[in-house]
Amino acid sequence: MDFHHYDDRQMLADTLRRYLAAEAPVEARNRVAYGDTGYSPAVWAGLGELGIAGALFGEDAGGFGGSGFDIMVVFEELGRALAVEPFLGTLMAGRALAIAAPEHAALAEIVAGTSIIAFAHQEPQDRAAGDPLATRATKVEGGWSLDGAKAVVAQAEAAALLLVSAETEDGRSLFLVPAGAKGLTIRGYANVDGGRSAEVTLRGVVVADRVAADGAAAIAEAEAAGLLALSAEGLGAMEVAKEATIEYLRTRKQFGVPIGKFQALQHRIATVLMEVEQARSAVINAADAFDNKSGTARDRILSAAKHTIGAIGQLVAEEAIQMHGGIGMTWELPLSHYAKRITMIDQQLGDQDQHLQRFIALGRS
Amino acid sequence: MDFHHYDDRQMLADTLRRYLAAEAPVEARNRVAYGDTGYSPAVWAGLGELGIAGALFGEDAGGFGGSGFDIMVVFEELGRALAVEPFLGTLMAGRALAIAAPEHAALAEIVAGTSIIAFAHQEPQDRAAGDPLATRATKVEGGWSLDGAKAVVAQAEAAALLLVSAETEDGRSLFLVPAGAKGLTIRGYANVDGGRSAEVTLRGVVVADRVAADGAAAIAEAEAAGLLALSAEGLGAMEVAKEATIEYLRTRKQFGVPIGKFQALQHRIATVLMEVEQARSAVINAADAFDNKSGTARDRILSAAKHTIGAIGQLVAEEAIQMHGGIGMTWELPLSHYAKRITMIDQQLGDQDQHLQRFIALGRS
Amino acid sequence: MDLRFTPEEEAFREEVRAFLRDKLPRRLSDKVRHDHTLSKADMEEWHAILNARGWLANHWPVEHGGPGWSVVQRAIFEEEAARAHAPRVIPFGVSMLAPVLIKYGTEEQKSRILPRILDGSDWWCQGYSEPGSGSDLASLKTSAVRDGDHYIVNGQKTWTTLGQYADWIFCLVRTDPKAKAQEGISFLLIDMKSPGVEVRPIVLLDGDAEVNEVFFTDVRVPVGNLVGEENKGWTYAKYLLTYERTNIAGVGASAAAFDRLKALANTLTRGGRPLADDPLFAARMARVEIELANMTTTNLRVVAAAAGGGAPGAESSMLKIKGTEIRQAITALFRRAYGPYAQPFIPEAFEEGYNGEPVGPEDAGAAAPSYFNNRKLSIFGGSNEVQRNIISKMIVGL
Amino acid sequence: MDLRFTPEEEAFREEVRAFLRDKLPRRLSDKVRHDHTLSKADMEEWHAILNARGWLANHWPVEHGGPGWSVVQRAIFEEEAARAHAPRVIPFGVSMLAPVLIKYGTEEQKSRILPRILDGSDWWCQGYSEPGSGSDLASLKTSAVRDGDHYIVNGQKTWTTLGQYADWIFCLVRTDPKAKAQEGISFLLIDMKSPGVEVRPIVLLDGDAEVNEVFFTDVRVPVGNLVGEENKGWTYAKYLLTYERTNIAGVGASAAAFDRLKALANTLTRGGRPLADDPLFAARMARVEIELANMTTTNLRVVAAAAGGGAPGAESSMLKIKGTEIRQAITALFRRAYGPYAQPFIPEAFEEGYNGEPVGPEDAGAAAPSYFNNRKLSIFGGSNEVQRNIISKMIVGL
Repeated sequence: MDFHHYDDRQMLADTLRRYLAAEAPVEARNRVAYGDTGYSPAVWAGLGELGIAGALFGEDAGGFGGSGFDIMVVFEELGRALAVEPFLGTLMAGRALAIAAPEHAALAEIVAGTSIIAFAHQEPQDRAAGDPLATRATKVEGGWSLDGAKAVVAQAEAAALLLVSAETEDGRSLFLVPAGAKGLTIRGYANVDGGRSAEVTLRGVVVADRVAADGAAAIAEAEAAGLLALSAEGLGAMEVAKEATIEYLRTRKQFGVPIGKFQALQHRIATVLMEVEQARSAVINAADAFDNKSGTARDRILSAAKHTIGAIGQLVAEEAIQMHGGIGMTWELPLSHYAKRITMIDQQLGDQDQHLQRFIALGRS
Repeated sequence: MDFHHYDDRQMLADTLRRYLAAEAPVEARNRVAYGDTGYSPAVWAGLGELGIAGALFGEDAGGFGGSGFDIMVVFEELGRALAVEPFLGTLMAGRALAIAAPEHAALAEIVAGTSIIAFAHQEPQDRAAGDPLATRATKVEGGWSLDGAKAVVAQAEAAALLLVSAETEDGRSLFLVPAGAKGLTIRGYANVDGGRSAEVTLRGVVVADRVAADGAAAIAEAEAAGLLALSAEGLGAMEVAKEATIEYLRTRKQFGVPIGKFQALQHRIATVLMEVEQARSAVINAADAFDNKSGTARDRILSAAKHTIGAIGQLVAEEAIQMHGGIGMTWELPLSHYAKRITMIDQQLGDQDQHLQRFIALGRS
Repeated sequence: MDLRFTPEEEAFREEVRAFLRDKLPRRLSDKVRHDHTLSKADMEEWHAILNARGWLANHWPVEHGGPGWSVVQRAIFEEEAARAHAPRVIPFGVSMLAPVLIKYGTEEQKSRILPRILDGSDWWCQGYSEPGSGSDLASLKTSAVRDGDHYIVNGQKTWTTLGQYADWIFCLVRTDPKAKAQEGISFLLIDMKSPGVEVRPIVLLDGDAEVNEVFFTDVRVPVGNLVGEENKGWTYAKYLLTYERTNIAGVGASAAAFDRLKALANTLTRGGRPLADDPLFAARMARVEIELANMTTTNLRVVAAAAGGGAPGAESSMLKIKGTEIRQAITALFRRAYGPYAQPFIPEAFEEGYNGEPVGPEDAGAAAPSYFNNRKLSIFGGSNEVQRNIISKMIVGL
Repeated sequence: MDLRFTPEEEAFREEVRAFLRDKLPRRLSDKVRHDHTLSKADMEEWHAILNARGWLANHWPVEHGGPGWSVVQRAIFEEEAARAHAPRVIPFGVSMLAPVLIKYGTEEQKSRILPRILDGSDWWCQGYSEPGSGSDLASLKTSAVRDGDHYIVNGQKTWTTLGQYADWIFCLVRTDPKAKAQEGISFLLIDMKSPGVEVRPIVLLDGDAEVNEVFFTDVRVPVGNLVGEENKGWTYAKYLLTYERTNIAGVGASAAAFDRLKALANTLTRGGRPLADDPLFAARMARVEIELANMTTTNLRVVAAAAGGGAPGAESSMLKIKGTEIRQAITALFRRAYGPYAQPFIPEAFEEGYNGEPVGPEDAGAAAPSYFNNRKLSIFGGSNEVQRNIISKMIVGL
């Protein structure tokens, strides 16, 4: 049993933290995150040079990491910096591709961080677990024709490639669609918490090959990695919100004393501190399960983590704002952006209730 | 709109409060409530002379009250005094009888408080709303034969009569069974929160008549009245627990000051105070619905009240004990008995979750 | 005990409904319903409509232009207006300054200022909070130094809602720097067009800019703009803060929002079935619905007590806390209901005349900003922590 | 980062399991499993079994009779013992007094007292709290006045758990009445058979009488029973309170209880289906299960930090709060699971040899008393309020 990150992983985390602090402090991040591109190509390139994308993949995929704890440290640091660069798509689509088509030429560029890919799987209607996707692919002359719509695809405008899921006659398949494909519409928009996403519409988009005929395992891998990543990102953002609130309690004075002298706030910050430790444990459990468990056992622990991050995140975000008072609601204070990101993580890939229900359902099966 | 009780109802409440304070203070109540009979025949008789039972019934049943607000004031006072006398059975069985067989000779004695009746409807297995009872009645020579078991029947040992529900060929019927009937077993026991209940077993108990062939409406009336009564009783007990805690915060000193000076406790007692007002509103809504609404609309508001009393009751009981510290857990302090009663009300006639679900289901229909 | 309204009150409710049906422009109620931004002109339009009917200042005494309503009538009006998605009446002039003036102002001040509040000539804003004094209002530093017939005002106010539209600001200023915290404060009316007044917007986390900082640099204010006595401003400020506000619980607005939420939950799907059938979402909604039903009666109990002469004390703090908790719970449920579609943020879509294609279900884009913006409810107007202090002080007495 | 145990640790776990399988009497584990009352003889029996194996005082140094386990081994043992429904080790001698003696006692005290703790000759109890000093322990009033070779002790202690069985009590007493609150306190060992010692049971709300008041009237205590220096008792008391307790989170006991709850929920019915399929009950259970899984790792993180030399500070307070919250949540779910059958109360049924017919589902009668009794978890052993003060002081630093 060892709760320290191994040396090289800790070095990666330190490097990432130093780089983001220097190159993407929150003011710079905000300009970019709420700007026209929704991420910084320069920061993305810099992180690529540091090999951050490569840390998300195992050696068999051309990376040098790829364990649950690698994903944890990278996304925890991204969360601490509120980074908006397209790592979620890189991770989810890249991991799916590494399973479905490990030999595919695109993979090397994704793992190198030189090509951006988006994971276009989520659809406008929330379906039951077993129900078919609305996006369909049919065999046509010269390949496959795709029709359908994908919802709130992270950083789709920035992507050179989209990994698209679609139902076919023989199962749920995966297709790689280039950004300029005919019949593909990408309607981008800002996210309320920074960065950009897009509605992706496919109308008779023709691609030559399927990446995978049966994509179920690859999609499951992508979703598992995505849940771990978002949980770790939420944890990182919570840590900063917590630290900022402690600092505010120490320095802000009302009635002649630091507000941290007021016992009601002392007891509430104690609860926040305690719950953030619980959140960290949940992410550790998820990273461990990602590496050492599979199938239902793994997914159940990932749902436990996502539920935990959602529930504790709401507590941390709301308490951080409330204890700061009005200033905590201002655009100018970094805290408000942390609160938004923490909150919105509970809207991505299933919220705390959905994961609680999945946790229950997986416990029955 | 008028939130004062009308004069005669307020007089009734005042009389009841004075009588119970004089004749059944909590030490005396505890001796009786945890004693062999589980209630005080003397107090019961005294309350009968005051006409408390009569206040629970309308004039058509021989009473002089019977509105939702009459039930509210009586049970709120019973709750304030932790009274264990058999009013719940009187109310539930009496109201059912008044609907099912208004001419029945037993009714007058029940309304006069001179005869004790128990309502034997609940069974050991918790059924779905529409499912048949396990207790069956079949037509036999000389009347009906009853077989089955009834669970946790309040004060059944004390009762001269039991109003028993059973499925028959032509519906859910009601039967009056005398305490000494052949084949009837009453296994009494203490309740953890005072008073006594019993398991009632019927093995070929023969009675001459059905009180009602179709007892559904009478049972629904009994349950509605029971929910209102328990909610009001919980409110009354909560008020006392709240007052005791306020007093303790004012007088108990730690670190040289009254503990009510500690802001963390101030904020928590403020929440308790606020929630008790919400609980009172819920009971007022329930009493109003009992009088002015019917069917689904009435039952939905009753479930809202029972849910509210269960949820707020847990808060009040746990906070009252916690703020008192160790002393709040002692048998000697009345508070601990209030906490027990408040808590156990959420185990009777469906708990906060069951009533939340009923509230949702009734909102759909 | 009788929760029913009298026939007269029910008739009054019908009158209010008819008025709202006839006079509330659909354009305005649509904006409110969809959480879109109201312009200054929108708010002025609704004020004018209410004023034309004599219902704008519904708690003012009749002699100053109030309609002479009982507190029950006012509660009915507030509820119906909220349920009809009427814009809220901007409170700074009508509900905050006016009661202070009516009780403490000179006849000249009343006759000069009150009519201009009613007819919309003057837009008022509030200058209470300062950067260093939030919950601890008495520590304020903005100074007003007497210089002949004028005060010279220097300092800074903050969290001034809609200050960018205001013609006038009512301020708490320190007139005696040597006095103890709560003494030495005066209540002063300042023309926003005076030289030395500067307004700077504060952008909030949802991108909204309806609150402001207001800076005063050697601003000359005629002594005739002092309300009441010099150094007695704290008394007037407290009066304003504890002034019985029928609508503090916001029951009508919460009920209207809850109805929209319930309808929405029937149209959205989750896991392939209506969101309303999801047991955990249904439970969250039901808890709020029950809390709101309880709150509605709690509010009426306080209203009835006020009608019967009962003083508002801890009750008004309870209504404020519980009312804002319920409102915030509803905004959280809207956000939660939309799932991933709460993330897209297209501020242009909240403006009138936007013709872009919607993203996701109707009004999805407003849910998260509204949730974030409404965190203010438990902070502003006396934070919920301050309200808990008040309740405890009044009832435990320590 | 690696959550897995080493092969050596896994082998140790197997050794513990085998021991429990072979040596833990079924009669005792059944009593624990069903929440029945353990007699003094039951508790002594289990102590003797552990002592025979050398595992009773598992955190003592080897030279005093400890097994030389790492903190990880101790955590494994505690978890397995709890999961096997072993009785808890009564902590007063083994885990509370002994560490103080080992650090601060004389050689004579160690050699006289420690072996008698191990072999069960002496049953110890704790004399800390007084009626006037609960959370504010330093305000204690029991006095010890030097008189030649003795102290004369007068005063009253309360909340003395299992004091009715005790041979000895370790007490905090005031030896210098003029010193400031935390100074002037000494740590004294008192023979319960001394003239002037009286024990009176305190009956708790569930009818249980395992806590006591202890009265001292002119009790003569030899000065050799003073631990450490006179007037330095607060230091020893604090050491005892912050002494790293592997098992403070009670993870093993909560896990064992949760497993029973989950099994129970599959056998009980609600609304005609298994209770475990009720969406709201299932959600309550799942939240606790997740909290417990998180807590298990939080606990291991603290254990690992302690093994690596990290000091227990705010962490031990966090484990205490969260551990007791989870334990209490589980007891509340048991109560809730039984519905109306939580009400019947047949105390005889908790005693050995009871042959009456059960009322309702198995163990239903123990659920409410256990829920009420376990309210103590957040009160005793440093209330959760005091723990929150500690966390805030250590981390915010104000």
